[in-house]
Amino acid sequence: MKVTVKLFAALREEMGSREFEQDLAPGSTVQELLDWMLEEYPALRPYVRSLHFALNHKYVTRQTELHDGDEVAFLPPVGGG
Amino acid sequence: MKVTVKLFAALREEMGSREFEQDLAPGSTVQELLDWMLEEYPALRPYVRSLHFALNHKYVTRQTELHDGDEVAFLPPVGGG
Amino acid sequence: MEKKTKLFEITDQEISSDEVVERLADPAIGAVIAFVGVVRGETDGREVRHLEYEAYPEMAEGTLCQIGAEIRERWKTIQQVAIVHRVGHLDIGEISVVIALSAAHRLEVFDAVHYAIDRLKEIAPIWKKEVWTGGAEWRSEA
Amino acid sequence: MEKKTKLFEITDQEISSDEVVERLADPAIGAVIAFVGVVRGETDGREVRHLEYEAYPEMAEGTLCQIGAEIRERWKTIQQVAIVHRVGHLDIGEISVVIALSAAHRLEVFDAVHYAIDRLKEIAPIWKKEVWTGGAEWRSEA
Repeated sequence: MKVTVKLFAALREEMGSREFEQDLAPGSTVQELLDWMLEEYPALRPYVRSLHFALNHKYVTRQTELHDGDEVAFLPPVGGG
Repeated sequence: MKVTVKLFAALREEMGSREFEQDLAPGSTVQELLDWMLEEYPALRPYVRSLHFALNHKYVTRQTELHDGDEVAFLPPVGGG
Repeated sequence: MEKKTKLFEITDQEISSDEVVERLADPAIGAVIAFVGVVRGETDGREVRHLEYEAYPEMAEGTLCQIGAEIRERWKTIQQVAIVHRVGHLDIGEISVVIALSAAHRLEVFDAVHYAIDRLKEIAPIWKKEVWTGGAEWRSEA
Repeated sequence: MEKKTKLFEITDQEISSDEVVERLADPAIGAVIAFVGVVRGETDGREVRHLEYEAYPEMAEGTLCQIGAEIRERWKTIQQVAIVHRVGHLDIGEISVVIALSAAHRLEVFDAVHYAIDRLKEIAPIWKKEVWTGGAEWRSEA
């Protein structure tokens, strides 16, 4: 299955991309997506602890299961206002 | 001595005037001015208990002594905002 | 248009909250809170047609300035205070008062603006007359 | 100009507090409180040249709407809530966010707007980058 991963702020700059598509095994969770990305992109490591995650525009936990076509966002600490 | 008396809101409407000049004995207080006006204008009576007073644009008590040329304001309960 | 710089003003002109906020302009400010009083169409279940505000302007601007001084005395982090109150005929939905406060950070601005409104209603020589179909009444919070 | 009616919006255009307050329009309202965030020229003693705000707009508008729902759930007297946040390049003194609340009376609007700002900073997917001479940094309150 395929999911779209969205990146923002410092993370977007670090990765040099706002968005990419990712192939995953069916039943993968947010945590598994993250683990896969950490192997591929070690530069992500310093951000991991402070990340939050959104699935199709709602906050979710790392244990949430993904489905084909999902939009997953990796959200560094927010700071609006 | 002469003072200027200013009236506002319900009191201005009741008295039909925004302002008038009043002759007073030297050393008169706000209370004495008020007493004099009550005799002259009984319509004032219902307002007396709730009035506040300003002398030359500052709140003062009824015991405050007046001087020639002073501007005395009779202030019904305020309600800005 | 002439740039307004008065922080405390009684005016018979329309008020804009943007314009009052601009009066606080200061490159160091970070948080501005603006309380905007809007004329209500209903009080105690009675349909209000319009309001008439009256002030003792020579005194009221000084009173508003005093409220500003009290706030800056009490909350040291408040940088600027502006209070602009309109008088005359006001229709429903029009702005009667704008109170704007600035601070480097947002802590305390809430307490300070609350205090400003309470003091305004308590000591500013400003009166409000509600006009409804068939009658009118001067209102106070006392 | 097209009338804006969105109560929760992420925009790359200039924000006006008057315009956001107008979005609340309702003849029964009496008190509106508007919190206006203004870009500061200085943080921690460092001179900021400008800010860059970034959002996840498809999510952020829903988050702002959720904050509005939380407020109306918690404070029953709050009638309307509008939150408009700007993104993109913002110069010193420009407005980054306007939070406007209306209620028939002014009680509770202070607590409610305070809550709105805290929640905005806590959950809205919006990021702020401070750019100063020779550097830049993404800032959060966490």
